[in-house]
Amino acid sequence: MRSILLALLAVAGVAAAIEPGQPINFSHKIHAGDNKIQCLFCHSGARRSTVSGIPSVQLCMGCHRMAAVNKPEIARVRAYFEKKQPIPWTRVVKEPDYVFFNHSPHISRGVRCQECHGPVETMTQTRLDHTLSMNVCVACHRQRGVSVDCYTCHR
Amino acid sequence: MPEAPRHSVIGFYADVDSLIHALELAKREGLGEVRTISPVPLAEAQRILGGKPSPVRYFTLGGGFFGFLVGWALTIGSVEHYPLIVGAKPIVSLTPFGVVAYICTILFGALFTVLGMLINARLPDVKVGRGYDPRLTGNRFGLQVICGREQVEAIQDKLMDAGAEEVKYVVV
Amino acid sequence: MSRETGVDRYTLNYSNIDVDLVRTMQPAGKLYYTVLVILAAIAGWGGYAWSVQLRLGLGVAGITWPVGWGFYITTFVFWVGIAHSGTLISAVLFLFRVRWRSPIYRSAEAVTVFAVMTAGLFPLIHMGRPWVAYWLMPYPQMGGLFPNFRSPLVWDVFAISTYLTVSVLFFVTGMAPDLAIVRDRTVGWRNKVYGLLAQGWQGTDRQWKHYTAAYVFLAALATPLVISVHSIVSWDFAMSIIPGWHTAIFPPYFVAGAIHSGLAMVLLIVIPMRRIFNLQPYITGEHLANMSKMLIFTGLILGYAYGIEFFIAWYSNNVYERSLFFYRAFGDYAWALWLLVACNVLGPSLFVFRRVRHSIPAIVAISVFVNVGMFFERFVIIVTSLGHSFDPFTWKVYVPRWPEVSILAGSFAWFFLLFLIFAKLFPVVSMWEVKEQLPLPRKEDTHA
Amino acid sequence: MSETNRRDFVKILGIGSAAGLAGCTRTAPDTLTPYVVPPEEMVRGHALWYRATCRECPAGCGIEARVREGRVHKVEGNPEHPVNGGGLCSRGQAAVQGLYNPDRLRTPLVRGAGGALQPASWQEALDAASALLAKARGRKDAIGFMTGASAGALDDLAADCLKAWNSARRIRYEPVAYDSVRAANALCFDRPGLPVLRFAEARAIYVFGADPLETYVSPAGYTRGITEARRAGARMVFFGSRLSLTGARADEWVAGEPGRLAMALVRELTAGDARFAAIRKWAEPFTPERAGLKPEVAQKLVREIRANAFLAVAGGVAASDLADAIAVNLLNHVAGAINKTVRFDRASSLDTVSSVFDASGLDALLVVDANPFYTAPPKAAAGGPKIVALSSYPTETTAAADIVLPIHTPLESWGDYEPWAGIHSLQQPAMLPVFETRDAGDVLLKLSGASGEYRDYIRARWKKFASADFESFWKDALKRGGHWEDAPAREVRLTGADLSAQLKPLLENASGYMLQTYASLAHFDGRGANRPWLQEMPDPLTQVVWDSWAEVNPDDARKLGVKTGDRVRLRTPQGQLQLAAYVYPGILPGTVAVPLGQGHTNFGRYANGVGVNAAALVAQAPDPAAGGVRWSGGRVEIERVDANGGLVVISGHDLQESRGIARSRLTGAGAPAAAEKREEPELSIYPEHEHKPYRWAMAIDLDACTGCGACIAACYAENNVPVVGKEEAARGREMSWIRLERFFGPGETVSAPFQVDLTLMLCQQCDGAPCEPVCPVFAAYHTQEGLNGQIYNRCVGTRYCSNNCPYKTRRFNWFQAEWAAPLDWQLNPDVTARTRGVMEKCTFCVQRIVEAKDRARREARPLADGDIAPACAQSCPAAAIVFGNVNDPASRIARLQANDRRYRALEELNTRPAVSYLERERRI
Repeated sequence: MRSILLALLAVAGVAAAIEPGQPINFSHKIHAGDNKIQCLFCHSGARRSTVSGIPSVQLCMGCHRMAAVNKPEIARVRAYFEKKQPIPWTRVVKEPDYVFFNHSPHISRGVRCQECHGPVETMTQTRLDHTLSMNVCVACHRQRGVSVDCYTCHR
Repeated sequence: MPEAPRHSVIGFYADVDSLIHALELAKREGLGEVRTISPVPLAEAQRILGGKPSPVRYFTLGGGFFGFLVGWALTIGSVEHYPLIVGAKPIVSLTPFGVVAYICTILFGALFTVLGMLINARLPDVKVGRGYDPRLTGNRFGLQVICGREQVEAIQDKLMDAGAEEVKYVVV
Repeated sequence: MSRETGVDRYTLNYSNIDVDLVRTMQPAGKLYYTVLVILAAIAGWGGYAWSVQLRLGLGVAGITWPVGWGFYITTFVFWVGIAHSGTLISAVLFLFRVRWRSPIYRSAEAVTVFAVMTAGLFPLIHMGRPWVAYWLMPYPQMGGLFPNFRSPLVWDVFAISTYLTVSVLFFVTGMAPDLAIVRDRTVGWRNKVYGLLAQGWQGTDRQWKHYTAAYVFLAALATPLVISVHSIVSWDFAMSIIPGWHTAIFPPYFVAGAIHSGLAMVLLIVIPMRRIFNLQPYITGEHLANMSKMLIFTGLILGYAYGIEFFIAWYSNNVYERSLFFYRAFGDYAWALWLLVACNVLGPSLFVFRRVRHSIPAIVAISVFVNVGMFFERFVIIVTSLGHSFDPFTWKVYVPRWPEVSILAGSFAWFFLLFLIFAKLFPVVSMWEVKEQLPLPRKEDTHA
Repeated sequence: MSETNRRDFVKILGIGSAAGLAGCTRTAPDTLTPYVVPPEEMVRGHALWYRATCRECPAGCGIEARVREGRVHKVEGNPEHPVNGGGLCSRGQAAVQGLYNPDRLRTPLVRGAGGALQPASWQEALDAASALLAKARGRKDAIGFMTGASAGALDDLAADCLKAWNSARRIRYEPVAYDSVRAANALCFDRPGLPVLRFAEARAIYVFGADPLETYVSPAGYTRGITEARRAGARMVFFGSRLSLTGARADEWVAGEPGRLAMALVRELTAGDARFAAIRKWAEPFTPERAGLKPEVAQKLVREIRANAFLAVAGGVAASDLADAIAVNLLNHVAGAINKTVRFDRASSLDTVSSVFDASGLDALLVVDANPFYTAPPKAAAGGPKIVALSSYPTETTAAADIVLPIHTPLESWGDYEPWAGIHSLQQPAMLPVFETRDAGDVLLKLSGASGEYRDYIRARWKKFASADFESFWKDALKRGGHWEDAPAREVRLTGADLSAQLKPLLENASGYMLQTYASLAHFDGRGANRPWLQEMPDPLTQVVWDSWAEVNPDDARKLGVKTGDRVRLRTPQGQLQLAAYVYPGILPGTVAVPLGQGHTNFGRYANGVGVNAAALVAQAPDPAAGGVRWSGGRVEIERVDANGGLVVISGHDLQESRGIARSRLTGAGAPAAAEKREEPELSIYPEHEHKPYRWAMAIDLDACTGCGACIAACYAENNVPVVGKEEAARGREMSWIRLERFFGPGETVSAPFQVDLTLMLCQQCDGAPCEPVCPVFAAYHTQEGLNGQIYNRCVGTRYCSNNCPYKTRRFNWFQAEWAAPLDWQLNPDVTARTRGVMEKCTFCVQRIVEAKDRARREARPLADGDIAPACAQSCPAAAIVFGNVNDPASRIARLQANDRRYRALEELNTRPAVSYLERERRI
């Protein structure tokens, strides 16, 4: 039933604003909004790879050895690091398997992260308030005069 | 606004000759608005009643023409919007698109024809039942004269004289 | 008896036409429901087979590489073909003022509508992903992509849906005055239902005027469809490059074949129907004989087409064509080829004998043969060409498996089921048109 | 590079990638798992390559494993490796299916009180094994240590172990051990080993029953050499009673008994030559007539031998008699090939192996990664040795073992291997173990009582190769894949011993049917049988899948009343088998040939019960002459049983029917002049569309293609092509994107001289593609770069494209493809796994094109010729497939398209394919 509902939402083009529960109460607003940390600082893969990547716990600890060490959420991050366990983040953005999106050419041509991901820097809890449907991709590609050949994204 | 009830007389005839006779009489004497009700189309009656040929033909023509344009617009527009090469053929391949245009011509022609018929014949007719007699789809021919209330008796007599088996007063 | 109208004008009159035909719509007996249940069971079995196929994948069927089309497309073409005689009888013969069409055209048109409805299922059944079949509809899809209007399959979508639309319009329009008759001869809920369906038909001069005009134009629009729909279906094959498919003769060949099988199917439907409903005065031996004569004609066209195919294959000196036609005649499916020649050409040519075309058992037998033959004609065209194309390494024999056979049987049951339901709910003979074929009641007649 | 890091990261990796295409659940939550500490060299989404050594056969080819997100997805040849130089055969490609084999042993097994093998913990199993060994150690030589060919650290370790266990019973068992060749070399040249064959330098290559293009010693390397020689104009002649795949690639087939034919040539060559008086005397009885050699053919061959650098190769499974090998040695000798093209500079790792083994008097037998009981089932006698088997898979040997220890597959292990003396090839784990298995070396170290890790053991051993700083040497060796030393030239001389007695068997005529077994191209001696790709790839000559068969000559078949697919019974003194017959015109009357490698009883779901084990027909005892198993040459009785052989033959028809699909031309002196090439103008009523900036095309050199099928396996691996199994394959539903099409010839009948034509059929990427316009939804369309695109997620499955494809290269997903876990780990994350109901086909590896363009863009340079190699082209040991951009006139592909051998399949249909073929040459 739930999947039918979701499918209906997807068909209707409604951005299903799912706010999944996360293991750590991470706020993009604090990091990218208030503290103006560049997206690529943590998601460095976006510049050189297909996937933007989720930062390693080590990277989190790089700052949080010093910053905000007393916050309970940071203590939880530290616990993961010390136990050498990865943080099981819940995925927010997912393309179907037959879509081969590659971050690096988009970043290198100056597409802003927000154009697809929405105003993440304002979100205390990350959500997808944007449909990433093919219409969106194709419209932007057309507008910028980029190839809309099928093989651009499907293989 | 509901239409005001109108009065009418129906004459029932067992044969076409009597009906035609009565029809000619009604026309000649200008008894009022007349119409025939018959189980089969009657070319003779149509001729006497006169009037222009059915405008359904223009609906057919218009529908066909519209479909033809829709076919071309759909096919050419779609490939102009998302041009993909297939089989070394040009993006706008007129020959195959002609097939689609042809089919659209027929489709819209037929749809408009039926639409034209419904509009012109005032169908579906919700008023059926009042003043209607089942015999008239069977083996009797009817002549209906719409008239003022005061004329009813006179017309009834005239239709009987013209050979009607029976006359009936109905409010339509 | 008139050779011209076929209708028995000495026994029929305006009154008993209504009585006879409304009687056919009386509550049915045990036999009717028994047949109905049997047909529903067979159709249900076909539906079950389809559900298995949907659940597990097309692999449960026998179609395979390189024979990607097998029984399903054969059956599709078969049913589209069956549809054609209905339109031919109802529209083309109408335009040509062939008077004997009147009593049979209603059944023929019903055959058309139900056959197209049956045929329309098969593209869905044979598809790998029927749940995305709506992508063939002409609307802008993901990223503004439309279907490919260069593909004969999209033409098919257009042609078949247009054909269904026009046939239904013609069928329903033609039935309106008769529904009014039924409305006027029934009481209670039936009166209400038929009243609703009759749309307020009264038979006024205004109604008749626009109605007859529309009837002519619908017939005129349906007439090219008789030619074009099966031409387009034949282009599914002729537009490809496969030997045995890529040939210019296909459109006329397919149209003739379609009418051939359609007439045979109408005969098969009409003969038991007139017996059960006691409609012999309406559909007389003369009608059956006239249709039999048409079968001679279409059979001869087919015979010519078969011959010319082989001749061209030989005359072209094209290695692929020659090899394929040699294979058709002497290869794995040679039995099917010779069977279809016997059924489609030799069988109907027996109708040149008056005795044969006036013998009901002979007509039934030959009609059955024609339908078997026409099924195998499409089968041979589709399967041998795919299984024996350019690269000998890929040659393969196709054998249908149980889902295909079940769905084929189910499609027949489904078709007859629809017709059976129709025959009980609607007048199977067009009353107003038969009346029209009778001489109008004149003064002398009534006084006589 | 830090190995510890690499080992750690996989532990913390959790991103699955394989799911169907049907996913409409983009909003459904899913887990993302980052690294705790990211491995230095790894970027998610980028592939890493680790070099290692292929251990699927004793050849020891260099490989590189492509790793994405910590998983090996594909194995390719190491271009720097001296053995194979970049190509890799199908068996090597299928190594990943060994790694991810769903039937791998997951826990140690110990034979319990009830007599059945029961799962045990590692500790229990190791304790049990130690106890067993400790007990057996009491008596000298009571412990046997068996491996396959194993030159390298494992050999050293075996020696250490045996020393610790007070034994000297070292067994190196290889069912295919070339005993006759080695024995002949010992007799003739006093060198009991295999020669180094320098095919590349030969211009007349005579093959006597051997199969250097299939399984013989080092097939990928030999293929490279033979291709090089052919490109320089070499001619190849095959002598034998059965036309093997190698024979099919030869320019000429001289049918007959190979040893006799070789001696006939020796006789003709030595006529009147005083230098070879003794040999001439031995050769005297071998008149050409007696060998079945026409005098004019003999004269032509003699002229050719005299005029060219010559190389003859003997032996293998199909001709395993000592006399054959001696005859070929003599031929090489009189033709002057010894020390030139046939050299003894390097010893082979196979020099020390044997095809028979002796386990008598052992109390315990340790079997490491070998399966002796498949070929030589254990005698039922009680009191045999207790067996400790170290194996990655259940095998016939583990079934008979008392303790089974699951070990890493080569792709997970450390190791080294020295296929030829001085060629030290390294093995390193490309990923963390899939299961709770252990490195065989580590287990052995433990059992021998030594401390430390096997990796350190290897490093210690390698210290001696390093000239200076070991760490940088080691790093370099890992990067290169090994360490290669030059070998000094070592000359050999004919010993001069009288060999007439050894040659005598060649004069004997036996009656009845002769049994010839041969190593299967796909499964070799049986070790590839549990790889589903290899089962599903048709045998190139018979086009049979998932089975074994008995080849019989058409005349014999008529006599026996046998048709292809009938079941026949083969009977030898050793045993009998029932299997399907295959009527093969390429086998002489009186010969029955059966491939080895099938008929497993305990080798996992893909191998068990498939075909029959031909080893059961052959005495697994040393042949008195050669000292090894005499795989071929024995007598066999054959009779028809019934029609239910259950054979699945993929090929629909054996003849080309004048379609010119696999073309060849006669060249050389006396060849008819090549027909004037008709340049057909490319006609179209439509204007040409533009191809920019690239136009991709492929050329397949049929003269180089050997039909080995490496490309097919590579394609399976790269493109997530599913395996369908025998039943569905019988219905024509195999999914391979490349077909190896085999036609018999010549011409329209199978007549003398019988020939086999091979071609590769893959999507021809037509410019005027018939498949494209018929697709109702644009799932098939054309890219600007000349690719014939197929978008799986757009496909609705009408199959019209496949119907309209003249090449029938499209494959339909009749069912949802399934990969038994963990085979799905192998799936390439760059390629969509197709769902049921959609069409698929070769894409020219578009993911590699995109990736290469991406890389070039990142490196801000234009794409260079050779940057892109589709999986098939990359894997081809013969480099027969060339891919490139024809818009660049300097590219290799553009030059090949101007070659006068170039043709395109079914050109007259005006489909204008992007795939060109180069006609094969048959040199006369």
